[in-house]
Order: sequence, then structure tokens, then C-alpha cells
Amino acid sequence: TALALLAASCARGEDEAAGGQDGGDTAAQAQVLEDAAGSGETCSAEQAGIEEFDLADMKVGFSQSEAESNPFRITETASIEKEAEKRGVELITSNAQSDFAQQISDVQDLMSQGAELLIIAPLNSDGWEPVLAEAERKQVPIVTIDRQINGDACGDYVTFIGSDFVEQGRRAADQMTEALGGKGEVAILLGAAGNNVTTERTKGFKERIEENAPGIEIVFEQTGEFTREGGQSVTEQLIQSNPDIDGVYAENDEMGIGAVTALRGAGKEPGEVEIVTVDGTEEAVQLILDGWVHGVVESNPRFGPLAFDAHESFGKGEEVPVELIISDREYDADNAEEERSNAY
Amino acid sequence: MTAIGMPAVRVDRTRAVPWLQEYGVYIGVAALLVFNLVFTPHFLSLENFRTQAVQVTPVLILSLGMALVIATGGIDLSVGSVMALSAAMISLYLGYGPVVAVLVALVAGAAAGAVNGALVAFAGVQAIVATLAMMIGGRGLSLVLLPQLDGIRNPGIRELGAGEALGVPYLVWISAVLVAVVVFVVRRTVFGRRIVAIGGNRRAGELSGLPVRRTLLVVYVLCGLLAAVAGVLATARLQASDPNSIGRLIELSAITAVVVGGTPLQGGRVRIAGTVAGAVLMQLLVSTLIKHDLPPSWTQIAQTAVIIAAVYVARERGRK
Amino acid sequence: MRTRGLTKRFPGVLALDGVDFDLSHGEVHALVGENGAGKSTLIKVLTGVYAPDGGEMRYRGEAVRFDAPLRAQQAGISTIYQEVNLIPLLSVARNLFLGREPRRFGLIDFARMHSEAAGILRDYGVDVDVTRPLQGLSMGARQMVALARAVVADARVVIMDEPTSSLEPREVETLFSVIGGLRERGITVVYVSHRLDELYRICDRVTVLRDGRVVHTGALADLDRLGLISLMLGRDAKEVERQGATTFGGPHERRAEEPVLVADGLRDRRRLHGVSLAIRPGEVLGLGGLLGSGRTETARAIAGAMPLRSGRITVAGVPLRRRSTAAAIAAGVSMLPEDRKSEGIIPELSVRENIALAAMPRLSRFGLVSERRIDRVVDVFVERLRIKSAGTRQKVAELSGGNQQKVLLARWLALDPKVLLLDEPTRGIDVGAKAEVQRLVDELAAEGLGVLLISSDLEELIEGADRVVVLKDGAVVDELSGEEVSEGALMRAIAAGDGDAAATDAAAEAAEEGSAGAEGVR
Amino acid sequence: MVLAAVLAVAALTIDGFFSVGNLNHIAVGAAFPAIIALGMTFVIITGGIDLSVGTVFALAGVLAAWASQYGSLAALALPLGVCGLIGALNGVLIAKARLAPFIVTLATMLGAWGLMLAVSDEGSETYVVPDGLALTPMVQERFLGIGYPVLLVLVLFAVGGVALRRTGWGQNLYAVGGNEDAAALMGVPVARTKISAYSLSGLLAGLAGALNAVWLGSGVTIFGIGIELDAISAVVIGGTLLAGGYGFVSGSLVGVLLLNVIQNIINGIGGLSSAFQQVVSGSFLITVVLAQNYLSRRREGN
Ligand SMILES: Nc1ncnc2c1ncn2[C@@H]1O[C@H](COP(=O)(O)OP(=O)(O)OP(=O)(O)O)[C@@H](O)[C@H]1O
Ligand SMILES: Nc1ncnc2c1ncn2[C@@H]1O[C@H](COP(=O)(O)OP(=O)(O)OP(=O)(O)O)[C@@H](O)[C@H]1O
Ligand SMILES: [Mg+2]
Ligand SMILES: [Mg+2]
Repeated sequence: TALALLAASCARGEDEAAGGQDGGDTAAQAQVLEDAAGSGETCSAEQAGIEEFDLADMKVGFSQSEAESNPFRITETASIEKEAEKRGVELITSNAQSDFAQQISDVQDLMSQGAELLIIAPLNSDGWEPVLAEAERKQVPIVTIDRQINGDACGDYVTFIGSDFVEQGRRAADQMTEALGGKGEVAILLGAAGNNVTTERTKGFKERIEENAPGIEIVFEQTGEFTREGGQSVTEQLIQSNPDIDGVYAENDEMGIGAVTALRGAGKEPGEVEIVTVDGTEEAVQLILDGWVHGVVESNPRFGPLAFDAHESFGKGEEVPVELIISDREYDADNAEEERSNAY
Repeated sequence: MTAIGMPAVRVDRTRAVPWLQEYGVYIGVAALLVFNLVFTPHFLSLENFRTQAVQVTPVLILSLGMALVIATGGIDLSVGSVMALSAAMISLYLGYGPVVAVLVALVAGAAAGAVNGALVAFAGVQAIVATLAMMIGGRGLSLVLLPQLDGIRNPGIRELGAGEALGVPYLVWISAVLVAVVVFVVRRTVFGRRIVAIGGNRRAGELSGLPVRRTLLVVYVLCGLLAAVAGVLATARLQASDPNSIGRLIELSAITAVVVGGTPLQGGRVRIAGTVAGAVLMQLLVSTLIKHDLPPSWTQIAQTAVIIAAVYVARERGRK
Repeated sequence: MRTRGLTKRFPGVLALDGVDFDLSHGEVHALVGENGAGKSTLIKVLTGVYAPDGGEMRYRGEAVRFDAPLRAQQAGISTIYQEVNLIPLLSVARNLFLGREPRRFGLIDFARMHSEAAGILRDYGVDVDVTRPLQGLSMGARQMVALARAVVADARVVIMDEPTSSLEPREVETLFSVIGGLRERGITVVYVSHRLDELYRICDRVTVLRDGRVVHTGALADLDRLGLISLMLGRDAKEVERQGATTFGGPHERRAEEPVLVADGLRDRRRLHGVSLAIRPGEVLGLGGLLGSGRTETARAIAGAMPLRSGRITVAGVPLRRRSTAAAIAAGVSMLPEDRKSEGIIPELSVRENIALAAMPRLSRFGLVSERRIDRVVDVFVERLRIKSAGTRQKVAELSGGNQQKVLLARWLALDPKVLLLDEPTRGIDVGAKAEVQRLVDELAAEGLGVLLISSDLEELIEGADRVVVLKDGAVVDELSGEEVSEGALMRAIAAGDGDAAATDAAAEAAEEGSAGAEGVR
Repeated sequence: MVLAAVLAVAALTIDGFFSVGNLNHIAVGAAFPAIIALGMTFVIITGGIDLSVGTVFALAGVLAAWASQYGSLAALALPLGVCGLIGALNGVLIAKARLAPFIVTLATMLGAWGLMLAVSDEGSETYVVPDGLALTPMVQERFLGIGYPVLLVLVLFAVGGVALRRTGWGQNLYAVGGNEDAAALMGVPVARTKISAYSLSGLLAGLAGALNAVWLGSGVTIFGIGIELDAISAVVIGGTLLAGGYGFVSGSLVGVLLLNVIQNIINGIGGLSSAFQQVVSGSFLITVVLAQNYLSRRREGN
């Protein structure tokens, strides 16, 4: 500990001004709900068999799935914390560091520490039965954000707030089609294997390519593990084995940035290989302006307001839709400049 | 006064099997190269070899330190976390300029190695436990220090990662120099001889007056230092400090490279050239699988088969 | 049991070459030969440790082939292998009963196992807490446990590979009475030893191996010592005769009265209770005593390999301040450790590296190894000690025991020491190599080295040493010099020590009870 | 002893620590790692190590979930069969081909992961355990307020303890770990003993994975990464020597509990960054080991 303090105390970063993410969401950055998305089903406290409550008196537990080391998670956690502070709600948090067993036990820990409401960013959609059973026993309503929990809507959880990953894949495919004029060879940088985000973003992309752009051929699919390093090494291999590659679809910004580093290292020019990514981080949007990235499909992590809104209205006995799908932005060369402030 | 007690051991051992044991890993590398030349399009290009050389750099440098540690009969699971630590240091101290930042990163790596070494040599903790603790704690510490990925814009560091001299990337130059240094240390210095002697029989080393503990300490410090170098280079190449994902599971690759290269895990022998070949073998294998766009399940299973085959060929024989 | 044409090949070595070996009922059969002749290999092939490459084995009239030591044991052949092979971390009782634990309701009955183990071991003169790990026992006691383990099984054949190499005279007596008992019960014993007088005492017949071949089989009584040695070495009896029993010359000339090493009141936490001794240059000082009397500890303490509570060590007038092997070596003290395998050789390294190990700092400049200097030193010692190997780059593990010992001697001599501590330098090495080592000790003393010689072989001690210090229980009880150094006097000194403090002397008691108990077995 | 101390501290600092719910969830959470640690204990006593248990555990979960459509028996039999085979493969390579356990099980660790990806369509398919599986209540329910998995662990450890201390097989494990060559010469079937230890480790990891899948209600593909290191830590904390030849199963159980309790406490204190938790875990591991070394040295000194 002393060591850490020592190391930190005399540290001087490259850019001292960098304030980091504070999660102060402006109105423009906030999540916007999709108009007609979702199943239309709703859930109320009565339906779920839970007594009404006042959010302000409740202790809320938030379980984060991955280390807050990438912009998405940083912004997500910050947004939840900011919102809790704003509303004066007591919040306890935990982070499972990408370990699913850890997340299960984290959530149970949160409940035994007296969390009466839960917000969960699940690492995985399946495997929640023990948690759901205990939450039911303890009458703890759950709002899941960003990824779904597979279970009975309203029975097991109140609502799911998040993006439609398949749709993100489709929109990425549209951007790619536009970028390549509907013709060419494309590589996919997959996310971590066994992750539903990977599965769904791949599915949407392939579906739409097949439907709309028969001229585009997917010639290469390798995992970059959602990391910048992974994206970089795989792309380096890719440009050796498929020198004629026309486009790269990276399933998150980090891998996309890694791909750009690799292309730069190989002496390619911006635009020689079209890159489309998903997430909407500042760095990625900057790369659009630099000409390296063709487009970015947003996946907005600022769940704070909507998540607490959901709990609040649920507590008041109102009907809450069981699925709140966010309408994500899209960045491309046309809007990157003005929309840049909305990136995270 | 004439010859007495002449043993039945004879000179001219048939060397067929030992030969395979000695050169198996090179044969493996050669086989993969041939396979790729025949079946992989665009394999035979300078650019491609440069890519492979650059990608293998971190594992290669780690495996040099790992080989020394394994030669003493130990193991170091913490190298990946030490890489993370050095990455965090770079980002934290870059404000003082790249030279200071790199130095601090190296010092941090050496310090982590010193803790490992002290636990192993002086406190008598088993290497695998001591370095396991460092692996867990070191990663945590680097994330405490630098909780998030931090892009690096410093031109010096970026040049280190992407630049080249005489057409060869700096990264490759550095690893070549380090290989040469370690070979020299192992072959030519008293210290190098002591490493294998301690691995071969620690008690005997102690009774022969070797500074066993000091040597062990230095070996772990070197391993930490090399891990820090790997961390610096990986950071420079990525152009970002990423203590969360840098070096995850890389200790397993480094150990594999060392063992596949013919250094036995129980220590007492070390083969640096074999280690280099082992690292190259694993790099070529993964790159071959990627280039042929095989799914991850294949990659994993193929690695399993190659590791077992390579270790089987290089294994100790004749004990029974 | 009989074998025909048994052959075993190791990479590059034909360890057994068509061995015909016969055992008859109830005999004690000696198996002799130089180091590396193939004795242990024959035993291992007989008992299923190694698979033979050729030849056949018949046991009780049937052709057999054991594919694991367990099979041989089940067939009634029990073996004490050369390296005491027990498991240090397991308790004494568990070692004794491993594989045939007494059971109750299918589970091991520890109460019964412990009481039985204690009883059995008491018969062998070992009185210890059988629930403690074996590693607390002395080598001799371990050997006795191994012996008890082998004999307890209902064996028809008991094979002993150098069982006495770490035993004291008294324990050897216990062993012999056990062997006598076995013979009376009609059990066949195969006995391997480099100590010829033992063979003559207990063996009926002898088989001599040389370079993996049987060169002689017959009644031992028909063969005198010289004949036996010449068969083993494959040389003329006359040539052997000239050398005598040991090759030690007469007393050495002391160079100076001023001792080169003085140890004063050495005490540690467990074993040493005030040992003092002095060695003068050119003198061989013997260290006698029972097993566990602290001889090894004394040597280790002087060499800085063991922490001490108190005591002073002075080398050539300069007190040793730091207690470490490195400091002792720097001061000119070298120790040849007792356990060659675990503390001496570095098996994977070459002869050359092993010799140069300790002297490396002297053979290097600025931390860089000078191959030329190493070669020079190695060549000198290989020639001087007549180390036989396939070249100095051969792995030391592949050498015979005697040559390994010489390599270790070379390691220490390369340091150019003032004092040489030799702990059991001839243990487990054959007559030929033993003679060479002994002659070397003589030469070294003649050159002015102070030598401390620890040996369980009384003859060696008497002929080799100018003075003998007798230890008991970690303290000096007697010192013999000049004409007093004789077998009788030494025996008496050790025994007298016994009588003194009988109450506290566990070792002596154990030994006495041991012989009594063994008679009981008979 | 350490466990008692930690529990005391926990009870003092965190209210609700000793609530039945909290204890039960610590216990159930520890149950599956404990089953793995049991197998690991056997392996480590033989002087080996098994790095493959983590991915074998994950593989077993996916297999069990897939097979559960054919009933409870299949949901158990398939993963046990496959994982037992992987364990046996480890054992054969280590005992017969004489390869180093570390590297063999490292390789099969990758192999089991690859197999899991192959079975689950590169991880994209998550099989769900159907409702009404006969096995489900046996895993999820409680008996006398104690979860069935906890009871199962107690039974397994009792059986394991007896097998280790009171049967010839257990003695053989100790003998092989204490000195392999000597054990062989003493008539211990070394190869068979080792193969049995690794097979058992594979089987137990498989059992834990299968039960875990039933408990979670699906074959989660991302489960179990790194769990082998937790198991090794637990065994080491439990006092078993990594060098082999010495150890006991009760220690491993305590070790697993200790790790879980520590985790629980760290969570309970709250406000601690998750990265900081790792620093604490690492320091804790080393502290326990240093304390053990010190104590055993003291004991030897006396
Ligand atoms: N496992 C082995 N691998 C290779 N060579 C071996 C092995 N075991 C023995 N040898 C060789 O076989 C020959 C016979 O050795 P063995 O151990 O049988 O000799 P021995 O007669 O018992 O000698 P000693 O008196 O020293 O015990 C020696 O040359 C030895 O080096
Ligand atoms: N190589 C060794 N490693 C560890 N302990 C040893 C070793 N050799 C002997 N000991 C221990 O030292 C103690 C006394 O040793 P030992 O019986 O050898 O005494 P000694 O008087 O030197 O007799 P001898 O030299 O004849 O064996 C015993 O407890 C024994 O276990
Ligand atoms: Mg022998
Ligand atoms: Mg001794």
C-alpha cells in the first residue's frame, strides 16, 4: 500500500490536464429510447408481487461485470454513481473483474449487505438462477443494464435497459456496405469467445451483409478478445495473409484502434482499408476525423438516469416496460465533428 | 597403480534419439516454415517475417528471464503482471520524459523481481506460490495505479514501438541484443554456471560455497527486469498503457517456450537457443492458425497437441 | 532361483552380459564386483525394476518375469536396494508397513500398526517414536527400518545391496544375527558388499561380476581374499598382494607443532555439546565414534555448513568470523560431504564443471569464465587422481561411484585448501578405488595438508590416522595417538564412552538392545 | 486457526456477517471450488499439479447443460466421462510418458477450452438446463437450512479424508509424492497411483462443473477461468506441500473457505476498488504461507 501511495504521489502523467471521465451526462449525451422497440410488455410492482417503495429510502446495489479499465465500463459505472449521488440514494458497488463466478457471489454479497434494489450489468446472460431465486426470496427488484438476463420478464427481473446488439451489427454492416460500395473482402475482429455481445454483433453483421450486399465477402474472422492489443496483432497477421483486404469490422472500438495502429505500422494510408467499429469512444470518433475509421456505431453506456427512473416508477407502482431499448447514435465523417462531444 | 575401477560406461553413445531430443524444436520450426511456404499465400515476404519477429518479441524476452529462473529449478508466474506494472509506470511517469518513464518502469520490474527472489531465496517460499501471489497482487497494484487504458502520444515511445534501424524494427534489435546478452551470461560468466549448478543440486552448491541465495535473488531480479522490458516494448508497440489486458496469460506462453525449447522444468540445464526457437515455434503456430482463419477451438486444440508433442520429444530419457 | 544369459543394456552400456546366476535354498550368497560391475543392475533386473533385454529367469522351477517390484515382492523376494529407499516425509511405521498395513473393517488400523512397528524395530535395536517422520532418523536407523521392512514380509529370498555401508560395527552385528536367523529359517539371502571381511564371516557362496559378466561362482571358502580381489579386478593375484589391505603408508611426518585448525567448544542446538579438536599440518586426524555421535556434524560445523550456538574455529591462527561455507572455503577449509549423491555431485553437469564448481571465482576474471584456466586445473586433477571417464565433458552421473568420489575430491583440492575434512570418503566404493583414495589421503598429508578423516571402517581409521579423537553424544570422550591407535584400543574407547553415561546414551542402548533383540529373533 | 481469526475479525467489523443467509451463500459459493480443491489436493500430494481443472470445469458445465435435455443421468454421465478421460490422459502422459505435470496440464487446459468452444459453437451457444430436471432440486434446494451442494462437499471431503488417511491408496499417494523412486522400489504401483489421482481430479472438476451448470440453470461458457489458481492457493493455504508427500484434505477445505470469506469481507467493507482486492488477496496468500513456514520451522526447532 505504502508503495502504491509512493508510486502514485510522485507520478506525473503525460497529460496532466486529463481529468478523466466524470460521467456528467449532458442532455445530448444521455440515452434516448427507441420509439417502437421492445416487446411492449410492461411490469408493475403489483404484477411482480412486490410492495411499492420510495426510491429515495432504498439502498441500491450495483454489480459491474468488468474492470473499469475501458471507456465503456468507466462511463457506465460513473453514470450510475453520478445519478445515485444526484438523487441522494445510497449506493453500494462491486466489480467482478470479468469473472462470472465472482459476479454471482458479488450480487449475493450485495444482497446480504442490505441492497434492496439491484442494478446489474451482467457479464453473461445465462446462469443467473441462484441469484434470481435469492432476489425473489428477498423481494429485491432487479434492473439489468447493457446485457440481458435470461429469465421471466417481471417474474425474475423488472426491466432490461440496453442496446440491441444484433441491430448494432446490422448498422455496422450498413456502414461497411456504404463504405465499400457493396463490394469487397471484409474481415471481422471478433470479441471474446463465449460472450453474447460477440455472438449478436456478429450475427447482425453477417445477416445484413448477406441480405444487402452479396458483393461483400467475409474472408477472415478471428478473435481480438475485445482488447486493443488483440486487435492489433490479429490485424497485423491479417494484412500479411490477405493483403487485398478492403474492410475491417471491429466489434468494439478498442480492437478497431488496435487495427488502426497495425495498419499505420504497415505503412497503409487512411482509408485504404475501411474500418467500422462499435461503441463510440472519443478515440474512435477522433479516428473518423483522421480518416482512419469510416464509421462508428454507438453503444451508449450512460445507463444511470434510465436505470434509476425505472426503479423509481416501479416503486411508485407504475407500469414499466420490461424492455427498454436504447436508440444508439452513429458517427461517420459527416457528423463526427459536431457529435464528437457526445462520445465517451 | 594401474587402472582400477574402470567403469563400464563407454564413450561412443549412439546419438540418434538424443539428437532428436536436442534438435526437435528446430525441426518443428522448420516444418512449420515449410508448411507455410507451401500452403500459406503471401507467406514469403519480408513484411511477414518482420511482423512475426515483432509479435514474438514480448514472449521471447520474457522467456529469456523465465529460462534462467527455470534453470534454477524455480518458476515465475508473475511476469505478465510485472509487464502490467511497467506499463502503468510508463504512463504515470511519462510527464518526466520518456527516459525517466522507462527507467522507472524497469526499476519497478526489478523491484517486483526482488520481492519474488527474496521470498524464494531467503524466506524459503516455493517459487510457484511466491510468484502466484505476485501475479495476483502485481496485477491489482498496476490497476490501482493506473485504472484505465491510457493512450501514449509521446513520440519517443511511439518511435521505439514502431520505428526501425537498417530496415529492422527497434523491437527486434532489442530482443536480439538481449538474447545475445543472456547467451553470453549463461555461457561465459561465473554467474551463469552457478545458475545451472544450483538448479542441478542446490545442497551441493551451498556446500561448495556458492552464494546460492544471492544468485537466486539476482535471477529473479533479472527475470523481473526482462519482464519490465517486455512490458515497455509491448506498451510502445501498442502506443497505449493497458495494465488490464497486457500480459494476461503470457506467463504460460513463456513457460511453454522455455520447456518446448528443451530446458527441463526441474532445472539444472538451460538452453537459450532452444528457448528462442520454442518462442518462435509457438508464434508461428498461432500465426499459421490465424492466417488460415481457423476458429479458436482449433487454435487451442492444435496448441495442446504441439506442446505435448514437443515436450514428449524433448523429455528426459533413460531414467528407467 | 536361477537365471540364464540375462542381459541388460543401458544407452551406451552393456550393464549385464549373459549373466548365469543360481541361488540355492537357504544359502547366503555373496555378490561382488567393482563399482559399476553390474551388481545393482542384476538385482534390479531380478526384482522387476528393470526389464531384461535378454535371457530367462526361473523362480522355484518356473519361468518368471516380474514387471514391477510389487510382483517380485508378492512372489516372496524382498529387497533392500542400494540407496536406502524409504520415504522421508512418511512416519517410520508407515514406511515399515507401506503396502501391507494392518486393517480393520477395510481401513488401516493405525493403533495396531504403531504398536507392531515399535515392537519390530526394537528387535532391530531402533528405539524411536514410530509416529514421527522417518527423516528424523539417522542413516543407520533408516537402514535398519529398511531391513526390518524387507524381512517382515514373508520372504523366501532376501536381497541386500550394500546394507552395511552406513552401519556401525554394532549394527552390523545386529544385521548378521538377523541374517543368521534367516538362514536358519531356510531363507535365501543375497548379500552385496565391498567389505570383504563381512563376506567371509557370513557368506556361503560367491558370484563375482566384472563388466557385467559372471567371472566366477563357487563356495567362498575355496577362495582367499587375494584370489577374490584379483577376480574382481581382473588382475594378477601377485600384483594385488603387494598393495596390502589398505594402501595407507606409515605415520606421517608432522610439519609443525602449530595446528592449522583449532575447533574449540563447538555446540549446536541438537547434537554437538562441546567438541574441541586440533589438526596440525601434515597430520591425518581420525574421528571415531558410534553412528549419531556427531562426527558428521563436527565436520559440517567446521566447514560452516551448519549453524552453531557457540564455539570458535581458528584456521592457521586466524579465527573464522562469518559462519558460512564460503567463509570457510576462503579460509582454506574444504569438506567432502558424507552423502555423495545428494550433497556432492551435480549429476547433470560434466566432470569438468563439477571439478571447477567451487574454484570458479579463482578460475575467472571479472566474473567471466576462463575456459583455458579451467581446462588446465581439470587436466591436472584428472591426471593426478586418475579419474576415469569418457572425457571431461561426460556427465558426472554416468561415472562409477569411485570416480564420482574422486571428482569431488578434485573439486576440493582445486581450492588448494589448508585443511581437508573427509566424511566417509570410501563409503560404497570398491576395493580398487578405495585403495586409490586412501593413497591420495596419504599423499595429501605428506604435502602438508591437515586432514580430518571420518570413517566407519575401523581398519581404515586405524591405518590412516595418526591420532584418533573419539566422539560420543556430541562430545569428545577420548583421544588416541601414536601406538595407542589400534583396533582394540579404539573399540575400547568407544565402548568405554558407552559405559560412562549409559543413562543418557540412546545410541549405545539401542545398539545393545539391538543385538539382544536380534538373538531373540533367532 | 487462521480461519477462526479471520471469522472473528469479520464478525466484529461487518454486521450481518453471521446471518444465516450470508453464511449459507459463502458456503454454497465455496462448494464448487471446494470439490475442485479436493481433487487438486490428491494431485499435489503426489507431487504434481493440475492446471487443467479450470477449463475442464467449464467444459463439464457446457456438456452437462447440453446433455440435460436427455435427463439427469446424461447430464452427469457425459461430463464425468469426458472429464475423467481428460484427467486420465493427464495421468498417462505424466506417469507413463514421464512429462512434467505443469506443462502437460497446461496443454490440456488449452485443449479442454478448445473442446468447450467446439461444443458450444465457438462459445456462441449457451445450452439451458430444461425446467423440471430431476437433478435441479438436488442442487438448488436446502436441507435443514443447508444447501445440498454444501452437504455433498462435506460428504466428499469426509470420504476423501478417509481414503487418504486410512486406505492403501492414500498411503500410496503420500509415498509417490514423498519419493517416487523409493515408492516404486517399495512396491507401490506408481503409474497407477498417479493416473488415479489425475483421473480423480478430472472427475471431481467435472462433477463440480456439471453441478454448477445445474445450479446456474445453464452451461455458461465463460465460467471457471482461473479457478485452478484459486484451487492451488486454497490447497497451499491449507498446509499441503506443493513439493508433495504431505498434506490433508481438511486443510484444503479450510483454504477454500478462507479465500471465500476474505472475498466476502472485502466486498463487505465496500468502497475498496476491485483492483485493490487483488492486492489484498496476493498479500494474504503470501502472509499465510510465510506464517506456515515460520510455524513449521519453530516446530522443527523444538
Ligand atoms: N539407470 C541407468 N542408466 C544408465 N546406466 C546405468 C543405469 N544404472 C546403471 N547404469 C550403468 O550400468 C553399470 C552397472 O551399474 P551397477 O549400478 O549395477 O553397478 P554396481 O555393481 O552396483 O556398482 P556399485 O558397487 O558402485 O554399486 C554401470 O556402468 C552404470 O553406470
Ligand atoms: N545428509 C544428511 N542430511 C540431513 N541430515 C543428515 C544427513 N546425514 C546425517 N544427518 C543427520 O545427522 C544426524 C547424525 O548423523 P550421523 O548418524 O550420520 O552421525 P555421525 O556421527 O556423523 O555418524 P556417521 O557419519 O557414521 O553417519 C542424524 O540425525 C542424521 O539424520
Ligand atoms: Mg550397486
Ligand atoms: Mg555421518
